[in-house]
Amino acid sequence: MTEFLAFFKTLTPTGYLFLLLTALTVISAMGVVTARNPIYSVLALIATFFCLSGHYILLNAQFLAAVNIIVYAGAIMVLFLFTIMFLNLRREDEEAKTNLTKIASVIVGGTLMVMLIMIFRAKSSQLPVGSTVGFEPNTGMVENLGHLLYGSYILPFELASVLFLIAMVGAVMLGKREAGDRHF
Amino acid sequence: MFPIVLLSVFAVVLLFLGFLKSRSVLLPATLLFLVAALVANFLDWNKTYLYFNSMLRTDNLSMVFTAIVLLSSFLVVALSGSFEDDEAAQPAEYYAIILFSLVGAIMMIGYENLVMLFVGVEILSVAMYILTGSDKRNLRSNEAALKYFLMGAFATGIMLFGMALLYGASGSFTLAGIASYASHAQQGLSLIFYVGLLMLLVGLLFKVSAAPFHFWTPDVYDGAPTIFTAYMSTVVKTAGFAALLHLLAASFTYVYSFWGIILAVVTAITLIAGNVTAVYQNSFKRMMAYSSISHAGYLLIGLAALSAQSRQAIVFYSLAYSIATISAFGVLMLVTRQRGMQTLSSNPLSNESFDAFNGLAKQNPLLGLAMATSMLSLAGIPLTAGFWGKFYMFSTAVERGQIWLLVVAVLMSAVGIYYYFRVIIAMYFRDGATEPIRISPVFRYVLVAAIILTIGLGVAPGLLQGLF
Amino acid sequence: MQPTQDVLIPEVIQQIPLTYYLILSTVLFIIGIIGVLTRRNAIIIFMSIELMLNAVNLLLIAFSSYKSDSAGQVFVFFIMAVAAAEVSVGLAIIVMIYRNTRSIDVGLLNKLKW
Amino acid sequence: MQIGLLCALIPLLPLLGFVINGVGFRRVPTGLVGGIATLAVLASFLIVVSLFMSFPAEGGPQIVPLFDWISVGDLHIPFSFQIDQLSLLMLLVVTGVGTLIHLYSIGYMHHDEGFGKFMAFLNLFIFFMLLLVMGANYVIMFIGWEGVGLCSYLLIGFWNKNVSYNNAARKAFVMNRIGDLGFLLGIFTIINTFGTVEYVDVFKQATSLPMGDTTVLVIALLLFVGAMGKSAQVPLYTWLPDAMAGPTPVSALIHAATMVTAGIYMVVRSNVLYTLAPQALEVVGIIAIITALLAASIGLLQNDIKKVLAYSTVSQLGYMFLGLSATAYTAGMFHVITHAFFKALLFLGAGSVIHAMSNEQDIRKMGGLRKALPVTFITFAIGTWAISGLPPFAGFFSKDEILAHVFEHSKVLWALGVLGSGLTSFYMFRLLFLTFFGEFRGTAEQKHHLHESPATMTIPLIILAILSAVGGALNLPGGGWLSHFLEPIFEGSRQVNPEAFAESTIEHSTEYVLMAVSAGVALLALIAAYVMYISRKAVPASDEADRSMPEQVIYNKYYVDELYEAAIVRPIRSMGDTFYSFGEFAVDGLVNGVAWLVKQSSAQLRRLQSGSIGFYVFAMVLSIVLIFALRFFIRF
Repeated sequence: MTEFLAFFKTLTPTGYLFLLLTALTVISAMGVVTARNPIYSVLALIATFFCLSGHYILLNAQFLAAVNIIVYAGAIMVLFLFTIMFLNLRREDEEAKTNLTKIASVIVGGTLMVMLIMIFRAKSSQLPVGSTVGFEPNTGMVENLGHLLYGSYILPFELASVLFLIAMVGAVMLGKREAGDRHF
Repeated sequence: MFPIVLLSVFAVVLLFLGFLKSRSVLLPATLLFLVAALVANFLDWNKTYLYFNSMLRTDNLSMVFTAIVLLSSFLVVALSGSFEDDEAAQPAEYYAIILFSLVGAIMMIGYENLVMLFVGVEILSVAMYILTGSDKRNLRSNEAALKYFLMGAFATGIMLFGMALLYGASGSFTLAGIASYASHAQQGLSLIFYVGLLMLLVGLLFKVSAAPFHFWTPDVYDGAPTIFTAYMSTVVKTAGFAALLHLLAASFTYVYSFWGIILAVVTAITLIAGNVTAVYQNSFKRMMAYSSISHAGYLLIGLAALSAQSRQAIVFYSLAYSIATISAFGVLMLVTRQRGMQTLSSNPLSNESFDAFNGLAKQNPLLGLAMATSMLSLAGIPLTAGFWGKFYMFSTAVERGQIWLLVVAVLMSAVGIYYYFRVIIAMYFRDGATEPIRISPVFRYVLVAAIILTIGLGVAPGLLQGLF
Repeated sequence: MQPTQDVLIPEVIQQIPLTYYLILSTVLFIIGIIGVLTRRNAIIIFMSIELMLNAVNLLLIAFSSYKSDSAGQVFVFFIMAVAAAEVSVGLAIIVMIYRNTRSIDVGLLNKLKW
Repeated sequence: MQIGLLCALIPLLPLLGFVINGVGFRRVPTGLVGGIATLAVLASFLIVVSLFMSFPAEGGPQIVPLFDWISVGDLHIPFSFQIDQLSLLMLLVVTGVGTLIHLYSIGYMHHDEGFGKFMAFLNLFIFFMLLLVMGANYVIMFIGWEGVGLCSYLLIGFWNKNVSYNNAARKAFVMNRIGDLGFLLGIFTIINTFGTVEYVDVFKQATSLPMGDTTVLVIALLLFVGAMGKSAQVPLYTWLPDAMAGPTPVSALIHAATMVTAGIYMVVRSNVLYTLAPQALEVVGIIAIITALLAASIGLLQNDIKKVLAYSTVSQLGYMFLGLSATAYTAGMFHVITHAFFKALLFLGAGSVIHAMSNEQDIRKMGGLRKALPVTFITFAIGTWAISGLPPFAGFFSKDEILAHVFEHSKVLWALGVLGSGLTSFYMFRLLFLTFFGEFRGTAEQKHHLHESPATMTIPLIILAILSAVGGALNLPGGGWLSHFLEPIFEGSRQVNPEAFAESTIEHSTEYVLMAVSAGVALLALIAAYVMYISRKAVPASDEADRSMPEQVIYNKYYVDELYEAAIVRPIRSMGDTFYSFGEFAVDGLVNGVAWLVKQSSAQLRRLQSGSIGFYVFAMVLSIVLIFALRFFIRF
């Protein structure tokens, strides 16, 4: 405990910001899985993404922070929101899983979490921290990433377009209303 | 590399062909494209290349796997003629998605970087989610698609967590980088590395439906349209095993002592779960789903033993398994359609049960022979390709000294014979009032080719060995 | 620790051990898993999976920043791209099911069993 | 002429016959079908004879590599045939007896609508049997082994309209599978131990191992499990009597002369391994004597003419293994050969009777057939005489040689063996008397139809009868031709255990006494059968009569010999009944029990597949937790 307090004292405002963001992230993440109303879940997820973007900024990954907001919070979550609105899922129903299964799930998930944390905290899993000498602060800058993406990673980058084509064809094929189908 | 380019272009072309009024060009065009890709595949024969900053590797092993995948999809596509009669079907989209998904499969076969593996797995999986749900008005197909999608996405999450941890520990996404980190296993690796390894393994084991991560398989295979079940159970499985084999052989051989026993136990559980559960099934299609789990188990033997022969064993086994499975599903499709027309029953369950095969061999000797050959091959009876597949697999286990696993596998293959022979008994020894089923010429060629390949590889298994 | 010797290194990296990020993303990941396990609404399950993916993203960015190696961040791009594709297909499937059954409760989907 | 080509032709000719008849069985005219099939096997036989003639007397094995087959890592398996004394003998038997039975089938089956299919399957069977015998390594043997099993399955279920036929076929298949598993595991253990499956290399390496090596013991036992299945030893014997549901030529060819002796062939082939593992031989001996006695006592009371012969086959197979267990490999092989002659003869004779009786198989409805079927009667009588071990026919010499070696090995086993020989004699003569002597007991219509079979059926009978009569000359006591001929085969065994192959220690006088004893017992049994079924004209009770009151029938008809009844008939009957029920219920029960267990666990296991995504994901996460716990937290 005293160790922890000592650690607390060494922190600068950035450190406190990290702790605050962490707390916010975990709380909003829990909001996602516990909210009764799907709309609240979506909103909590968006909040989580914002917190995560904050973390990215702290980690000097500004470009990804921006992309995270634009792609995830902006595009993907809007899609979720649209679907929920269209399907009219505001009712707080159909959550009839028995408490037993819920408790069992939480216990198993919790066990996994405790195990993982114990493993990660163990001495033998510590990674050598990169020396400060060769540190490259521009790692997360768009210029750096762009070079890498269009250099070494050009092949997967191009092939990701195949994935988008599949997704596009598939989403249209599955989501299209056939003659005689209901609208929603 | 060439097949990837060709397939991507061809798939787009196919989408445009879909605008044409006539649907009848689609099937020949797709078959032509697949043959072209197959030919292009062998352009690099006997050369080893690393393309695009070591993203993709082509060597003889990867080309053989690619050829198996392309051959399987050729056979499956050839059997898919029924789309022409079906109003609701959208063959252009189906074929395009199949060709696109083959790009993913080839990425999984030839990847040298985890990014490629990840994108490849996703291309293949997303395509499969779509194809599973392609029978849009059928509730069973819908349910299968949702199950497959949710569980597949979950498994992807686990796989990604593993990749991230591996990156964290080794500082690299390339297989070579991970291998060079793992080669210091004597000095002790970070536990993070091991956690990452396990999670990545779990993610991939899910994709090849190894127990206890197999639960999605029976439901999805059962609910998906039969033609796509045939595709999933062959192409996806082959690609998955190629990916696992390459991953374990290239990166993780140094830490075999860590994962070897886990994989061996998973193998045993898979064998037992697949074979034993298949015994009680009444639906042929569902039986085939469990049988595909059990065959994943046999294939895993080669991975759990990871020896010099594993490559050869897995190549041979996947080829034998793919051919037999496709022809079995092909016969099933014909029978189901025929019975469906005769009885006018809308209940698909009764059309896919074992009883649907009663007396088949008397009216349709070719169908009976094709089905019997593939069942014998799946059961591993000598002089069929399946026997040698099992033989190779078992000898890898022997070489590793995993005798207990061998005993389990041999016992379970005996259980397997029970349910495979149910079909043969139904076809040859039961009476069923049926008129002959009309077989289109393409179907006939495919079935005959499958019979010849199965028996040919069973008589002279050395033929394939000359290839690499 | 001497915080200001090399101003180019982000403060967080100087002050917070990498393990904390590991733990944070593990916690997020597990919350996602528990969400998948406990919820029956397909969309919420799907969102929990998105949460898992974001935990991975955080982990990758943390590793990448601490090692000052850009590859991890490039990987995050790919995860985002794939997630976007997956979402479009997944939501299409969910819409399709909703059309047929008027429900997206996965507990009601048990025609395929045994 | 090239030996390689000749060897390849031997199995290829029957295969060709199969292809012609099998592919075109709707188009080949019925008249040609039988000719093609028989000629194919006959040609093989002639090639075998020419090979046999040119084979050097003291020659070592000739390996005929055909092509490189497979190589898995360090393991190379060529596709090659091995021609040596042992395989030549087996080839002669298989193709020789095979030809006769093909010929016979033309007469027996040509009315059947599936005649072409039938002949095609027979040819296929011969092909696989030849592979089994000629292969130069265990893998080829295994392929032949599985192949003959498959053909046997197809042929038992040939008249597949009847449900019980199907069940019989399935039972045969399941039991054989159990054996095959043992064989397969044995092969893999051989690969693991010796790194090769070639006979020559395996045995060369094995000779350098010490006696009683554990690995060799395991291999020998596993291989013997395979032999138990194929050669119908306790407890895997119940399929053989059931297999009689197939057409009679099939019973003669597969279930008497050739396939069921594959187990003996395998043990003789692997004699070095067995000599190295005396414990394995002891196990073989115990199982063999149990089988011989059990089957013989069941045979006492069977009323189906083919079932009697089937149990007798099981019992004779037991004798062969008994010989092997006393390292009398030559004697075992000798009995295989003579048994092939007389048992094929008996089955074909039985087929001829059934043919004449319009498919009646119950001996209670026969009787007095010797006048109507003279050729069948004489040949059948010779066969009976031979199998009973009465001089001077073949069975006497072969059985006697086995018993002499067993005597040297263990007096108890010898005594039991002699007892079994008496039982054999009794039930065989019972069969003979009930069928061919006395009054005809069938319907008038059947009586009207009685006729001698056509020449295609009687010629094989006559040839086999001659062979059964003079077959003993192959290996007369005191070092006959066969034991000299086979000597090179056992060179390896002699090296590892010279004592077992030392000159016989029994004196000639003792040997003659032994012969006299066994012949005497058989003769006594003959007389007992004669008294019971000719003098007293006893006819076994019909199934409908109450089994607990069997004496009633005899009681009402004759002057009562209560003593005789109580002392002999009843104990024998109850013994037979007990053993029969042991076989039917205990063994089958065990097999069915295992099947039931698998099915039940299947029913339970599939409940896990609950259809709920939540559960599936839960199972996944739980497994991950377990794996992590095992790998990181629990040390063991």
